[in-house]
Amino acid sequence: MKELLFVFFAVITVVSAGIVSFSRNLIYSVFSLMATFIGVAALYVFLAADFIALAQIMVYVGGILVLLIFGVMLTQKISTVTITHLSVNRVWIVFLGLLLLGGLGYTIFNTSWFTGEMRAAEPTVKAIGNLLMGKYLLAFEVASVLLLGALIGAATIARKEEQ
Amino acid sequence: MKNYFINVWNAFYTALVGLKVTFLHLFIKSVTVKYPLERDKVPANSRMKLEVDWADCIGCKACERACPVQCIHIDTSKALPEDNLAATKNGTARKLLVSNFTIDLSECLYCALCVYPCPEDCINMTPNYEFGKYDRKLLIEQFAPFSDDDRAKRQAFEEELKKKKLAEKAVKTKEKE
Amino acid sequence: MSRIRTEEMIINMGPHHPSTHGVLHLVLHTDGEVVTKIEPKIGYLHRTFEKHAENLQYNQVVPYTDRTDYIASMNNNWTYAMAVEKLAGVEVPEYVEYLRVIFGELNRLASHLLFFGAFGLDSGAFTPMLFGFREREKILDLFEMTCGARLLYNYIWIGGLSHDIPPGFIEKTYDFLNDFYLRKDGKDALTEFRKLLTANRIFIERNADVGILTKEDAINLGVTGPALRATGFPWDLRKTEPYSIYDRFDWEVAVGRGEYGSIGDNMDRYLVRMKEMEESAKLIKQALDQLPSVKKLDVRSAVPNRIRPPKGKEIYFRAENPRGELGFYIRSDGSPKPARLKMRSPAFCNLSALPAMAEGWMLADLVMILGSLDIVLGEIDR
Amino acid sequence: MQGIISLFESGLGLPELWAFVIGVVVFSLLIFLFIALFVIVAVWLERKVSAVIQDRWGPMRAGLTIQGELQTIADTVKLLMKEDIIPKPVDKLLFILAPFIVFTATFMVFAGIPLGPNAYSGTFDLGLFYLIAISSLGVIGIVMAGWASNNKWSLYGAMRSVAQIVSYEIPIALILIAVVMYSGSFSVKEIIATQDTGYGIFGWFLFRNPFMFVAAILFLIAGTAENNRTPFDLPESESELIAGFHTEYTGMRFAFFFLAEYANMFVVGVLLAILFLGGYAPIWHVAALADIPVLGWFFGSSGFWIILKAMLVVIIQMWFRWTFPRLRVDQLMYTAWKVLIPFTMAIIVLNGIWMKLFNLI
Repeated sequence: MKELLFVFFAVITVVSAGIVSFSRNLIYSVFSLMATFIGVAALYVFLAADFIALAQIMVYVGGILVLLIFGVMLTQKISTVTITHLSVNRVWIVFLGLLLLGGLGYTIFNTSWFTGEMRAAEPTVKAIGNLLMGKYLLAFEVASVLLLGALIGAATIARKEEQ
Repeated sequence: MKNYFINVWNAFYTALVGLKVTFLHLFIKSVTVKYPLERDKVPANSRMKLEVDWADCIGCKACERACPVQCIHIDTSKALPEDNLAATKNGTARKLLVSNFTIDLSECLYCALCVYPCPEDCINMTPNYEFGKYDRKLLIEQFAPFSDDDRAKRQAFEEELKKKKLAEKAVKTKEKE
Repeated sequence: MSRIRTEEMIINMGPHHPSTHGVLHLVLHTDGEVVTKIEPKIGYLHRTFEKHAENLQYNQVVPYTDRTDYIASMNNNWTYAMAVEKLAGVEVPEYVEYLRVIFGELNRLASHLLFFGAFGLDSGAFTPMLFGFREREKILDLFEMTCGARLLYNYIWIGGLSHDIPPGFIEKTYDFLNDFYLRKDGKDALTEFRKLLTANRIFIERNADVGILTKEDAINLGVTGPALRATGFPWDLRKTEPYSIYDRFDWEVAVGRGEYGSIGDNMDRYLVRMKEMEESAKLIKQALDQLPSVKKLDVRSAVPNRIRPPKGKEIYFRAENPRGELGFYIRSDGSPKPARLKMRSPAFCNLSALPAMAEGWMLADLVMILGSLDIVLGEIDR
Repeated sequence: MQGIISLFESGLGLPELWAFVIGVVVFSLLIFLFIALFVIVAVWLERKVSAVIQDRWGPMRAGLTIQGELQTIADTVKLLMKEDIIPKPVDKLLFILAPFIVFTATFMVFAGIPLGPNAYSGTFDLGLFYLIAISSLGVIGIVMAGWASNNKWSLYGAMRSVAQIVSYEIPIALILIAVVMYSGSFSVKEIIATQDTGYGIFGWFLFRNPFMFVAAILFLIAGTAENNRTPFDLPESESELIAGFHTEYTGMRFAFFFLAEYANMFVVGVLLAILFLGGYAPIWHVAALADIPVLGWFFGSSGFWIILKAMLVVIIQMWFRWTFPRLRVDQLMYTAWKVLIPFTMAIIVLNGIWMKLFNLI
């Protein structure tokens, strides 16, 4: 049963990711990105990472994707101009892609994966909270400050009036 | 800073005032009526639908002339021998027979300008406000109580009269010559 | 750092749009939400009123004037009647004048009540609409019991009125005025309006400092009526060029004071109308109070049978309508029909100020500014 | 209800796959039925609330009694029989897909509404977080509808909607933190258990401290903004944008937007009930109440209480709609970023201080 659901979500993720990269219509790419994100979130659930799954939906679908859509909608003539990813440097891309595939495949097949027992899903929030506020506090704060800086910078750039 | 808080408080407070106003309407009786079940009382002098009392019409066409949009059409003819024309309620003798009296209610302005010139008070605005029809043609109201056959007969009679007159005229002119 | 290049979007507002108050068509050039250029397109409701009038006798034109500004038909009737009376030299009895003032002001009240409702609706509040209608309905009931019609009255005739007031009219009008603004317990309609909409912070934020029209601009663009008075210019024909018997009453001209923002903004136009409602109610009350002292007579006694003004005589007469100055230019050729009739409709002239007021504001503001002009398309297109 | 759930969990004696499929279908239909029923009641209620506020009667004719309670059903039938128009220049795929995405998001939230302590989202550790996260999915559908309609007014609506929902999610999440500070858990069950102290309504987070009361009001405001209702109905502000993002939709497709919009009101009601009004916990625990013949069943069931509290919030939202004018776009953003967010942040800090002062940590 679980396997069937897993396959279902995996297919959704892969197919929609395929649409994202191969669709000639930019807006279709962006919208199918939503399916990708949701599929990934579902896969997180299978990994018993429910907090991450929900955060994925909230942050990526509710926030970042919306921003992407916003940006794409504001570009000109999205529906008529076909933006292709295929025509530029095709040879190089195929070459690099194959190289990457080979490398990844090699790694996957040659790593001795750690296999543990299947454990029941546990509440993760508390653990995440404790780690963020304890062990990784500095990293957490540094990341926040970095993001804040980026935010302020973006606002400053956007707010700049014409001289 | 102080302004900001005053503003926020103001927005909140005035919102509460507005909510109170609307809330108090819970206890106020509805001012509308449940239309087809209840009806508002319409004053007797309401100007809703034009009605004509054909029996009183003398065919003077004063209303036709007064109408700003020419929605009234009156045809008159000489009375047939079998027509027994009674006098109007004002006692005026009717000499002409109104064979055709139509009002196109889809064109009517409901201005009541036709009502005042009528010497016999036979055209009136009535408070009947429900005369919707499914076809615009049905809004052309015919007030003369004749069938089409009847009207044709009258027309024939009229033409006959006219012919007779013409013939008489021709005879007269011939005699003159 | 240069600004991000943006592109104008042309967007058609109307002719079928919920808040153009009729079949007005605005071609908007927008930059995001900001409207940069407005081109009003009118004429969807053109009914050749002026040409019609040339083919009708003077008294037959009255029902046509009803249909120009159908929200304030009484005032249209009245202005037209006064113009023809002046042209043909008809004297109107004092009793009739009093009734005309009462009905004209009642209609002004009804018109402003509709404005109140429509303006609320433009700002997104639904309930003021119904409250405005509730009060307006009472006025329409008064009209109906008098002349039989609720919207298109044909009541004020040349030289008189079509009906005398029915028994019970005066008491009912007093009752209405009482419910409208005189009640001591603070439950009158005007106070309710004030609490519900005028005081609301959202409403104030939406309107204060929005769509400012300066006095100079208003005069140059020919804006009249409440929109002109909102710029702080106390120009009300009832006061500055008193016609009829307006000089007998004690009342004030409502002027924009910029209570919530600058002078001449949306809020001022709204407040001027709210104040005018009060003043109209005062006028009606005074006229009703003075009415018993006037000799009662047949209201149709001075109605001329046939109107034939002297040949070549022409006249321009203007009066203060709820929307502004309504003017009639009439030229006679000696026949019972006017040779030329021209109507200066206030809403038409006010609309021409819209681009000056609304350009540079947001789409939502445009709706409010258009609403604050209180246009009636029947009058603009004629 | 519990019995039915366990019946399905036992698998009905069928192969696992079939039991799963049947379970999914049955529960989906149940949820759909619940949404449809709620919307029918809510639309009727809205018309009645507006009628009462405006001194009118509202629908009076369709129905068994004289209050027109079947009016919405008649309207729905009318809506279903309307011609299904897909304008030529629209992006057909997205145009058709959009209402379903909006509805699916709402549907998924409804699946997580805890009608009782044993509901799945109640036991689920992150129930509340799930509700909030999924409810943000609908905005994608709205954007899709606005863009696919190929209508500038729709696009305006969609763009406003995006800006609005993204902004107002932040205060909601921040208020969530304030509540979680008390309960110490995202679990709906835990949150409600913390409020069900035996002191009746005084156990509610609403009355825990003055800041929580303010937080509840702010949550109501932000929630109203989340589901695009007056005074925040900019995406479909009809005096400006005709109908906003669903201008081009008719018939069944429009009905889906409509369903989602009203269902979202209920979601906000449920969230507010869980966070501040004690969720499915009864207002008072009196054993004698359960003995009343018919009402006792209602008072005894936890679903009744949460629906009651949510309906109360729904009615308050309707009351808002028929009272307030609409904000402008920039004022909307101002409210979110310069009023709600600072206030909620202040509430979090003050809450912490309060809890420290009274040794609640």
